[in-house]
Amino acid sequence: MNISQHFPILVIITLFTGAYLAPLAGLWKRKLCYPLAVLSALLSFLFSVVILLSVLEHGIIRYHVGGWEPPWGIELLVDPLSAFMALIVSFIGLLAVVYSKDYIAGEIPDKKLPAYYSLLQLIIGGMLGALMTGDLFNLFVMTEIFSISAYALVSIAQKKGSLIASYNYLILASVGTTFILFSTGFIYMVTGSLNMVDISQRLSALESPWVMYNGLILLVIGFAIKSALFPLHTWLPDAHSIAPSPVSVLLSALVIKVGAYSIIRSVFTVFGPGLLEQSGVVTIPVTWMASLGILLGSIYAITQTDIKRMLAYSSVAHIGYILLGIGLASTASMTGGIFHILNHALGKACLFFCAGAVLHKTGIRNVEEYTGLAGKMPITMIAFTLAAISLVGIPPTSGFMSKFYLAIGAYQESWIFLAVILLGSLLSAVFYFRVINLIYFGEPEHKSGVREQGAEIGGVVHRQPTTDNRREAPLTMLIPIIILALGSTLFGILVHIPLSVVEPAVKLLLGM
Amino acid sequence: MNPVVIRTVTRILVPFIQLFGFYIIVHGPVSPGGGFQGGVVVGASMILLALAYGAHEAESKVSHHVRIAMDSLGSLAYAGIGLLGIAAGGLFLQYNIIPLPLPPARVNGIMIFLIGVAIGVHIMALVLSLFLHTTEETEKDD
Amino acid sequence: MINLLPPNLPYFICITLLLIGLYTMIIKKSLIKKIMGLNIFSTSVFLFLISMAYRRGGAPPIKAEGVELYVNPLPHALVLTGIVVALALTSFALILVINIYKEHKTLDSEKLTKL
Amino acid sequence: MNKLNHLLVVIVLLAIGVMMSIAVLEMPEFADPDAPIHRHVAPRYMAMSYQETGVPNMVTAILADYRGYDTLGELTVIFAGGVAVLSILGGKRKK
Repeated sequence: MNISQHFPILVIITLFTGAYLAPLAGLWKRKLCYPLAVLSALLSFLFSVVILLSVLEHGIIRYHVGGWEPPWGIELLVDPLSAFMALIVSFIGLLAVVYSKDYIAGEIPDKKLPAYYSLLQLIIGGMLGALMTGDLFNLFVMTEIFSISAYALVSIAQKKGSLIASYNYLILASVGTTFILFSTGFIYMVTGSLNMVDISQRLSALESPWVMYNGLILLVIGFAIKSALFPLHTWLPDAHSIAPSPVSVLLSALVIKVGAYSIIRSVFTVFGPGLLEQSGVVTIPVTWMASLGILLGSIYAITQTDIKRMLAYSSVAHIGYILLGIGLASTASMTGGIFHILNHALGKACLFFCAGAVLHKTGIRNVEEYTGLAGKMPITMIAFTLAAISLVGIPPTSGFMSKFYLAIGAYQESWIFLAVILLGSLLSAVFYFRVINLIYFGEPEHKSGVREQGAEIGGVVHRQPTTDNRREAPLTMLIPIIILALGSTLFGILVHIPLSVVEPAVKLLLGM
Repeated sequence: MNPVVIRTVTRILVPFIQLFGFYIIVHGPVSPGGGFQGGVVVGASMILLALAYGAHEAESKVSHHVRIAMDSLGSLAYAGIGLLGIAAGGLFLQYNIIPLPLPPARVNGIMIFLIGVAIGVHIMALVLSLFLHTTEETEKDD
Repeated sequence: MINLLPPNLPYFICITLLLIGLYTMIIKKSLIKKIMGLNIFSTSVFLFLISMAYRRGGAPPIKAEGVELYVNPLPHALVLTGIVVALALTSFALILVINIYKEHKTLDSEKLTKL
Repeated sequence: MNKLNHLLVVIVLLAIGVMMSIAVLEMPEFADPDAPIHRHVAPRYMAMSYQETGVPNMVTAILADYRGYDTLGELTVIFAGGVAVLSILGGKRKK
């Protein structure tokens, strides 16, 4: 019996075990927490690479936990989409853990380190669990794991306002999770099953559609709150901007994507390709809300002066692109939407890492003070520029490719969505190029006074400005930045690599 | 108010509550109950102790470090039992493949029992932790 | 008398509870009341799951001699999980509220958003 | 919260309530022994759980064996809750 058969579960259990060990290690030696966390994140990253390769080679993996066959036990279901997402999650999770070492030392007291690393592993493990599972109730449990860790991580640094941000996030998101549980109840009521594949078979045999619609609507509302779909995004800007930067990366690049993934799962797997016409009940509103989110998220982002808030609002817009692609439910738009999950994850993670590096080194949060940073932190700023260009969607980068597919899909449906995508890109160009312009061509003036003020925004004076000007962030922070910036550029040229995963995933989802 | 009555009653009651909690944990497989419920009952008995005698009394019985260790070890034990299934050549959390000299259903029963105990250990430490930390926070404020 | 009631009355009660909980969470300003609303809300879901498990003439789901018909045990297991999840959420929310009160000396959500 | 917002919230909530009520009217009757939930997955637990797991309490059998992975997740949720509480408390700053 081959050990690689167990990787779908080990990828999750490794992180959970690491999380259980972290407080224990913290009792003995606090320094041990970091290497342990890196080790478990690295292991789960390697596992997910193997999973992706074997899924592409042998097709869908099904793992029956406990040896009980599906409708009775819990089944892990790994198809190309979940393997693709799992690779993104474990990779960026690994980078965030690596990045944490130097960054977090200045943010939170030493005493909290075990709790921090434990929660970090729980959030990644919970997301991986939510991606791998093929059981509706298990999806709820895993969603709850990464949500609770997310609430705690938002407030861990105890800056001014972080507790309230965490509270608001908790209240709104737990409405979402409770809706998910309620809809699980509805679906269980009429099908008698909790396994996704089994449900989809039994639902298509159902005569009365109302229970099904109700279940679908509640499920999608629940996950829409998790993924910050436009009118339900109110928790996002505060939570994402106040959290420590590695956590912002996890929240902005991954957690909302897992919400979007769960929407895909509920529409296309739980309700199945057979009911695709009827799932217009949710996909049409989702499409329109996503379009609104693209425009309004970008407009809000333009008005922000805090860099992390700006990035957070930009996430609202980008989740709009992803859900627009999913809502249109054609081959091209789905390809674009799922490909955009990768691009936004790489780009937004890189931007948040860069913002964190700047915050760590100089204490600057305000966009206006980015003037002339190119001279001081050249590598970070080049990475920032590359990632921003990718998110705007300018040709050589990977962001262009996904928006290209999205635009094709949108054009097939209606010119309105095409206009929304183009306008959204234009608006995002406005605020990203403003920052880039300041970085490279801004006049460095009235430095010290404004800088103190900028450091005050986060509630704590972050770090006194260093006297030597040419200083990059430490290596543990620089390496993730460089990797991500290269990734978001190279995948635009080597576009066939991600597409070789995305295309089979889309085919499978649309039942072709 | 004179706490003598409360303290005396507490001193008499706590052992019985704990006994009942352990009963619920170990009888989980055959009667209503299980690790969660029993763990909460045992934790509640320690909370009663803290209410009557002050937080330091409960703290001295089960210190912060012990609670964290119980939390972690309880969870680790569960994951470890799951991994036993893989080690024995089966699937994660597959009990009946674990090589014990007993019929498979008995092995399942034993593992379910062990899991109940692991959960119980975890929960009793956690409930007490939640209570003590909350009160500690509010006391500091005064 | 009992026949006049709609057959799915327990489910309607759950929905009413759910609406009450949601209303409390959205409208009430006190942070503590919002947590109470959350608990009412999640309890309504547990009630829903438990009531769907019942079947006429079903015995409690513990194996006994000569009993063939039990109520459905699966929702009970789900509800146990759900309750524990709600416990974790509530405890964390309460700790947050304690800390918010210590920092801002108020629990009014409208005053807190102005800060 | 002004009047208009209040009204909006009530309307949205009523819409959710009406939607759910329609669904409930179409659901199998309460306590109906022939409802899908009593016919599809559950019978196996009732008939076989004692032979398969050696535990008379079916809820425990489901919790710890058939759906043991859920329970591991549940334990992890409460573990996360405990660590979350610790993370707020440890090393707070003094004013």
